[in-house]
Amino acid sequence: MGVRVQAEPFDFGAEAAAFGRGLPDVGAIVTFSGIVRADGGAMSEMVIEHYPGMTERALGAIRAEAIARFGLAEALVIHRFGPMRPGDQIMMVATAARHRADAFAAAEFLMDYLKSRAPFWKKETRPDGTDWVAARDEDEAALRRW
Amino acid sequence: MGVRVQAEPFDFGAEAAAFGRGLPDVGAIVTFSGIVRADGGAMSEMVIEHYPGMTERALGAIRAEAIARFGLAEALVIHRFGPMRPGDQIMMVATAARHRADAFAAAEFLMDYLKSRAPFWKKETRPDGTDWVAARDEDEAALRRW
Amino acid sequence: MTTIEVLYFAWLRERIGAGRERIETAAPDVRALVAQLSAMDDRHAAAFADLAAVRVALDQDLADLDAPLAGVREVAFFPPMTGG
Amino acid sequence: MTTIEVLYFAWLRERIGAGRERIETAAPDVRALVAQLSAMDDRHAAAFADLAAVRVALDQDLADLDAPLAGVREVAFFPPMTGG
Repeated sequence: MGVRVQAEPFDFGAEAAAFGRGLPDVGAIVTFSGIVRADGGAMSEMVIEHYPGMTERALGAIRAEAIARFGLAEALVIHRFGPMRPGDQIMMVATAARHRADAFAAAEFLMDYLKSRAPFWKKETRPDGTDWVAARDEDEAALRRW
Repeated sequence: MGVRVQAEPFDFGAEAAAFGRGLPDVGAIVTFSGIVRADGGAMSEMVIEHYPGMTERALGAIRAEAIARFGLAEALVIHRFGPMRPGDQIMMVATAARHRADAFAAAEFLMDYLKSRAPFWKKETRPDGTDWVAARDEDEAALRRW
Repeated sequence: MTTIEVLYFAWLRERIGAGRERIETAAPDVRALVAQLSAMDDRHAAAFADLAAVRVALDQDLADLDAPLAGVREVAFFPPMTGG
Repeated sequence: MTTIEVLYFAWLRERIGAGRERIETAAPDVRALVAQLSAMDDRHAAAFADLAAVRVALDQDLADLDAPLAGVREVAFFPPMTGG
């Protein structure tokens, strides 16, 4: 239940609230949610492609590593694929730990690995056409801190 | 509207969802929520005392500094006072930015400053009695990274 | 001599037995005010026995023990903060 | 000779014009398979023209271009990932 890959929108507030319920001896919960930016109106649509099967496998491994490394009580990853519009939620992660330092570090770790190691690809439609988003050097560099 | 200090419980999921709505060109939202730990049943009640007036003033200044320093589109701080039980939400922060690095850094900055510079004091009831929580050296040390 | 409001929080409030009192003082700085308060009775003396554990705010801004009191109307004493 | 499933994603899929194909190969490693695929036609050649921009997964685990293909049933080629 800790990894979901889906085309459907999800309710960030409801997911965040449900995630925190009934976790024993948890003092800190961190969530991250990624939203489609309009970039000042320059972006009209985004489509996310993924690799069914490998996506779940990769996210599951990243989640397990985060739980082990930061001693988490729980961790959740939800990531959508398919067409999306500015303002839509793309994805979220949530982490629960005894103390805030572990919950924050684990959420950043999940995001850094998910960005560069889970098989998702974004394609954007802008006034000058439709193209695949290029990977950013700083996303790859972010992995080196772990 | 970015700082609330209250005795009443708040709905973390509803607050998190409302925070993210209608923010233009925001790609990343981070939330932190602090929860009363039971510490394996050793803690039965917590009471938080605060300094009315100064609390709002201190939190407002910390929030303004976070917005300026990390270029946030929005930031929210909610902190309760009064009696609480294990599992209750004590407080939350939320940050919204274009990119995830700023949203994460700002949430950690808010938490580090709030912990040691906003006038709240926790008192815990345990089997051996009731006492004030001692400040932790690492909380003071955490401020030095900013 | 001026009149200031002195506030106490957490265990300082409990040791002194009051959250607030009005004090007539000519103290030029916080340290002199603490000396005046400590001399009032055993409760105040106990509250200020370990100054390393005491923090101070002047008119709701954090300050240190050597800060001057000129123009200040509200002084608060409390232990290190433990919110979040 | 063995039969493997070859998958393409994002712009590799678009350049090749298919998301999946079944390939008979004796290639010992990924690099040899890429050479075989590139020789098939212009579309494949275009897709693999810049290998620095191509990532590979073997049976759904990330691998590199020198990884051996022994026992592998599914090979996927795609650009650097851009999720999150």
